[in-house]
Amino acid sequence: MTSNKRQMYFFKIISNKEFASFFTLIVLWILFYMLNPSFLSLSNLSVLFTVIPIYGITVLGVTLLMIAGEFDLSVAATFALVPLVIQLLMSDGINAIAAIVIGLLLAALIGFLNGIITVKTGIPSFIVTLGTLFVWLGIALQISGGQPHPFILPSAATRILSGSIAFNGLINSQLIWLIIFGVLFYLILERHQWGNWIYATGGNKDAARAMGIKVDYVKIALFILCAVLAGFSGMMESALYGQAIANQGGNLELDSIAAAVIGGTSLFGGEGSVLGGIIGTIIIWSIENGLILAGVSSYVYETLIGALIIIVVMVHRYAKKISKNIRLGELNE
Amino acid sequence: MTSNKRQMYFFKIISNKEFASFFTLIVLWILFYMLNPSFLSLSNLSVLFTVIPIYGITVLGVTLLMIAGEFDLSVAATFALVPLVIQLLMSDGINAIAAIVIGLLLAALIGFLNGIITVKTGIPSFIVTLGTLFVWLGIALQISGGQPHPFILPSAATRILSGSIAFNGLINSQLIWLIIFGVLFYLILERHQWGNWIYATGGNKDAARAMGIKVDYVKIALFILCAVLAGFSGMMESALYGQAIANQGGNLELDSIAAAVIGGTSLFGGEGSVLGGIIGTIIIWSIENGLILAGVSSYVYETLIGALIIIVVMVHRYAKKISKNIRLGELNE
Amino acid sequence: MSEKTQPVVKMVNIHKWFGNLYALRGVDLEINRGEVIGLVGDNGAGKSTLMKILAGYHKPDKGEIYVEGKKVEFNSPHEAREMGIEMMYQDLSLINTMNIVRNFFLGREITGRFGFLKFNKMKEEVKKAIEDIGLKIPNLELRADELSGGQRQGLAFARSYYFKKKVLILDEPTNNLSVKETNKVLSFIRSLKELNISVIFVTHNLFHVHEAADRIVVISRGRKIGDFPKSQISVTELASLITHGS
Amino acid sequence: MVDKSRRNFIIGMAGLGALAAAGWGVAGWSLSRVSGTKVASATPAFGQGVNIIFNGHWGPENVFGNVVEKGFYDACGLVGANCKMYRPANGSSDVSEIISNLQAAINQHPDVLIATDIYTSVQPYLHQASQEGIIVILVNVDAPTQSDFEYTGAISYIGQDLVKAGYVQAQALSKYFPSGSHVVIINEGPGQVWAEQRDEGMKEFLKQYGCTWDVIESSFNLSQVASQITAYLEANPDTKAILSNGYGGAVVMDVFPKLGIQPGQIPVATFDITPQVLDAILAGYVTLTIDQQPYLQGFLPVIQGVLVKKYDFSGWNVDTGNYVITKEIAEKVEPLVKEGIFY
Ligand SMILES: Nc1ncnc2c1ncn2[C@@H]1O[C@H](COP(=O)(O)OP(=O)(O)OP(=O)(O)O)[C@@H](O)[C@H]1O
Ligand SMILES: Nc1ncnc2c1ncn2[C@@H]1O[C@H](COP(=O)(O)OP(=O)(O)OP(=O)(O)O)[C@@H](O)[C@H]1O
Ligand SMILES: [Mg+2]
Ligand SMILES: [Mg+2]
Repeated sequence: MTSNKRQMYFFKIISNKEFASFFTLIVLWILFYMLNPSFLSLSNLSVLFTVIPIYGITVLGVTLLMIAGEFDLSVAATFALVPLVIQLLMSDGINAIAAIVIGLLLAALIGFLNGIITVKTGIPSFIVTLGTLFVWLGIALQISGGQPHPFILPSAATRILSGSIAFNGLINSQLIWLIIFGVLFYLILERHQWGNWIYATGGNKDAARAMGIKVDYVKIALFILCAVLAGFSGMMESALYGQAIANQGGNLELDSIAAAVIGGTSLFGGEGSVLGGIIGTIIIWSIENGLILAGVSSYVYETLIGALIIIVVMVHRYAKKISKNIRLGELNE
Repeated sequence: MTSNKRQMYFFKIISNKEFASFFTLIVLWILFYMLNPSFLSLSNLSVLFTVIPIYGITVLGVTLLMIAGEFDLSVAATFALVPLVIQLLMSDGINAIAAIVIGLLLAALIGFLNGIITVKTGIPSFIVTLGTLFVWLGIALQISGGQPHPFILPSAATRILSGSIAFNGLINSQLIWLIIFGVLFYLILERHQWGNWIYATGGNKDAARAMGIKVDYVKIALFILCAVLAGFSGMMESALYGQAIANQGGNLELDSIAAAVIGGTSLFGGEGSVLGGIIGTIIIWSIENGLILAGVSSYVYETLIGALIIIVVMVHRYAKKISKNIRLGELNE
Repeated sequence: MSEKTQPVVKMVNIHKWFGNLYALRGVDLEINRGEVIGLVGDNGAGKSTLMKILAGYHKPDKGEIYVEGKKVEFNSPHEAREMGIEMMYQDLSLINTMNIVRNFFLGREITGRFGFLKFNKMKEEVKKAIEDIGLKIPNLELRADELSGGQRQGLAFARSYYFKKKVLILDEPTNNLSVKETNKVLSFIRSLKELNISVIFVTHNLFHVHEAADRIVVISRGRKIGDFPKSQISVTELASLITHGS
Repeated sequence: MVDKSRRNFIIGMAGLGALAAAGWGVAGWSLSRVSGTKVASATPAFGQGVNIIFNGHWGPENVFGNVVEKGFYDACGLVGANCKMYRPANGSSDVSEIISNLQAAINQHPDVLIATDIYTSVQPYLHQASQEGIIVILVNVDAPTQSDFEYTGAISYIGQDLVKAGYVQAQALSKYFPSGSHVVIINEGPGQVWAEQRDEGMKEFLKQYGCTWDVIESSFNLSQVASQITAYLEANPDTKAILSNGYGGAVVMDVFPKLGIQPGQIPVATFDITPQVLDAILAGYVTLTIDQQPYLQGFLPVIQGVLVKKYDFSGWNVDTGNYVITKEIAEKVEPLVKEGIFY
């Protein structure tokens, strides 16, 4: 019976763990396309995919950390501080590669401090990283004097970090990096023992510890990873625009959490996925573009952004439930 | 043996549940006093206590809601929208009292919608209220045209909401309101059955439900309370400065959570106290004042704010641990 | 039909799905006044789910519940309690962040005027209830997550026993208890007969159930596969029924 | 099988519907109220068919940006041009958002692109736009150097010279305090170009005037400004003047009475003219404010853009800034502030 087979195939797609995220994104994009067909034009998509991969990399780190049950608000500061430090070092005559390495080491240090304070004092990481957000932002302001600085890497380095490759810039270095990191973290999270540990740490810390997992190490490692990724993507943004400035992190501290949650990551740890994080990022950063193209006036679109966030998450949950039911039903037979 | 008696008395103070918050505040204030004695001058304290009670009222609502395990980021929008609507109604010739009542009813509606969406869809309230934050902020922008509007209540109403009473304004109407709400919520939370339900809802929703508590009602009621308090305090701020403007909520969405957490409220629900919320508010809003008085230069103090947040929470946790150990030890004898 | 013969609770053709997971596939259960029913079955058979439906925690997707002959529909555990059905949950339903006294009276606080709590009265009652079952807890200010496994179990049992009315459901009440306390719990169950209170006793310990129950109901994969007066089945027969499913 | 999730989904949607209804109710009602204030379109044919996009850097909550937007749409209504204003949700702090919007604007191929040179990193995109034949007009924030300006290909700049405005403000206020005094600068936008450049101008004048100063890093949050000013004056009673690089200085009206300072005893200068600044000037607490006439920054580029598009005129620069508003002028423009034309 081919119809039955086709149906099964269809069920298989729906029951996939990542179906819900995709479905939500597609619904949203179709909506924006109907409002203004140029939303899906090559030139607009290439605008979207110039910036989104950069934030996507930060969100990946935040997602992993949130799966392990912790937050990092300080990404907004790391995102700004790392390129500023690199710029400072280069202007002191230090070789660009060395400067980049030092910058990323600084990011690792920031992450390590977040982690060690959280783990050792037991203060919620939300507060610890709120504190370090201010600390490092203050330092970024001090070293930059509050001014934007030109950020000029050797052109090869710039091209590796952020350069157009094909299709009018739709395929670009940022996207390649995102894909590399995405695949890597997908493998770690879903197919490697480390992934198991990460989920366990966020799902139930005490139980994970009882099972012999060094939850403190897992957390500290993820804090470091998250900060390094934030620093790396900050560097990418600076390379892209040729400028480093203390406030370039914008509202990244909240936006990255929102992106992760929209992609299905739990605020309480233990749940989430790499693809969800990426799709959450795409959703959050295409809402504004879509609304602008739809010609909505600026006050109304603030309202619509809010409404869309809720609707998107609702659609996502609903799709997830259906997908899960089909998955369970299958196993039940 | 009097020395023993005195010691017991001392122990009793330390073992009080609220000791840790007080202790932290006092440590911080002594620090600021040492940096610049005018920190504790009458005129400085009266400036501090002009604004702090206003935010304190919002934080009380947020604290209660967080104890029940939910967040409300939309307070920043409610804080701005309610006075704007009141102003609008009054400029249409509606009586001030009626306008205030309608404004607060609107706040209740906002809270109700937050609650019903959270409870019925199961979307984390962090995301729901992030969405409604934008929704209502957008509406505040639309009705105000983005402009500040003069907010002039009848002088009696203004005086009731925000007027100096004694000691150069140290004792003022805002403070009286805060004390009234503080005592009321303290009684509810610690001595009333409702308090029991609130703690249970946040501590373990499923168990609370199994024990016959209508957790959904509890949550919705608290969402409404939180929004009404935010609207009320927004009205107070507008009355104080004679102006209503869409961005007057500032960073209240995060600051109020930070204040609650600094005062010992758990991000995961089930723990927290009224006095903690108030003291958290005082701490957050006096750090900046204290640093300015200390003569800290420009960019450095962003860094110091961050560092102090972490230190303050560390001191708080340490004091709490000591206090608890003494409490348990005493009872054990 | 006389008062005597009418079952106090009757569950008819109960079905429950969790999404697409078919947990209960049409279960009937009758509970007579003053009767002790032992409910046994494999892990995941659906015992707890059935009991949670009776206690109003879940709503059945299909099926009816009658209490004293009257059809009822519970929208919350609160409503089941009002009808005299009290349950001790398998997960104990304790709030980790609250102390013992607050946990004990959760949802049924002893209050004075305007709903304010009477702490001293509550403390006395808890102390009595806990001592009754021979449990030792050094102080009532401890939070639930600061108790040992047995203390938690004892507290949850003491609570449901304290509030018993018509029907008392005990979902694995003796799990973490010491021998002494287990025996106490079993003797409590038997003593409820005199008070004309029905008990449903869910357990995996077939000796306990054989010792305490009047009637034994066996559930397997969401269906009832056996319902015997205790005298008609031995422990070994019971064991093979559960393991082989027929 | 009764799936509760579907019911809840519907209830959630209904909740959202209620939310939308409430929102639209409030908004619609308020819009119906203000409809009378719209500028009537006198000769709608004049700019018909001209497409104009304004890419601003002000978040939707930025009042200044709102006045610019009003001027922009009023002018568009007047000439009948096809107008859209893009504003970033996160405000000027989000470089990437501003640039993405700018790129989206260029992709629409408007006839006229009005933009702010908020960061040097937007210049390549402005360059691209003018290369593609779009008429580019800079407003509010000028290109920092002449060569930058030429690179963008803009035909003109309409707005305030920020450094100069800071200088003018300090100079205007210097009539009210002796040289060599200690003064305090309230920086309401730390790290932001408009703020830092105004500060630069102020400092330049203060140096010439032999003053010493401190800078307080603040924000637009009025209560924060209030507590900072109080704290600072407590700690530094020798302060002789307050220079605010935004409108926050107006809170002195609330702060001075508490500190026992008479109006005018410590001269205060601010930027822009919000209702509060207006009140404070009228009450004598604020001595003067520098207005850059944001309404003109929205209005004029539309007129210019349409003229250039239709008749191939060259562009012309307009300095809208440096309007020193003292008490006498304030009394005159009072009703216009309430209308959202002066700010
Ligand atoms: N909330 C839930 N969501 C989804 N599935 C559930 C839920 N509760 C129970 N189940 C499933 O329903 C089935 C029956 O579970 P139930 O708890 O009733 O078993 P049980 O007979 O009490 O087993 P045990 O002896 O192990 O306690 C199991 O397969 C379980 O996975
Ligand atoms: N996390 C904790 N915090 C405070 N007190 C605790 C904690 N865990 C256990 N206790 C206390 O320590 C004592 C011993 O507890 P423990 O869990 O080791 O008992 P146990 O011998 O395992 O008992 P059971 O047989 O009931 O499981 C108890 O009085 C308990 O209240
Ligand atoms: Mg069970
Ligand atoms: Mg044990």
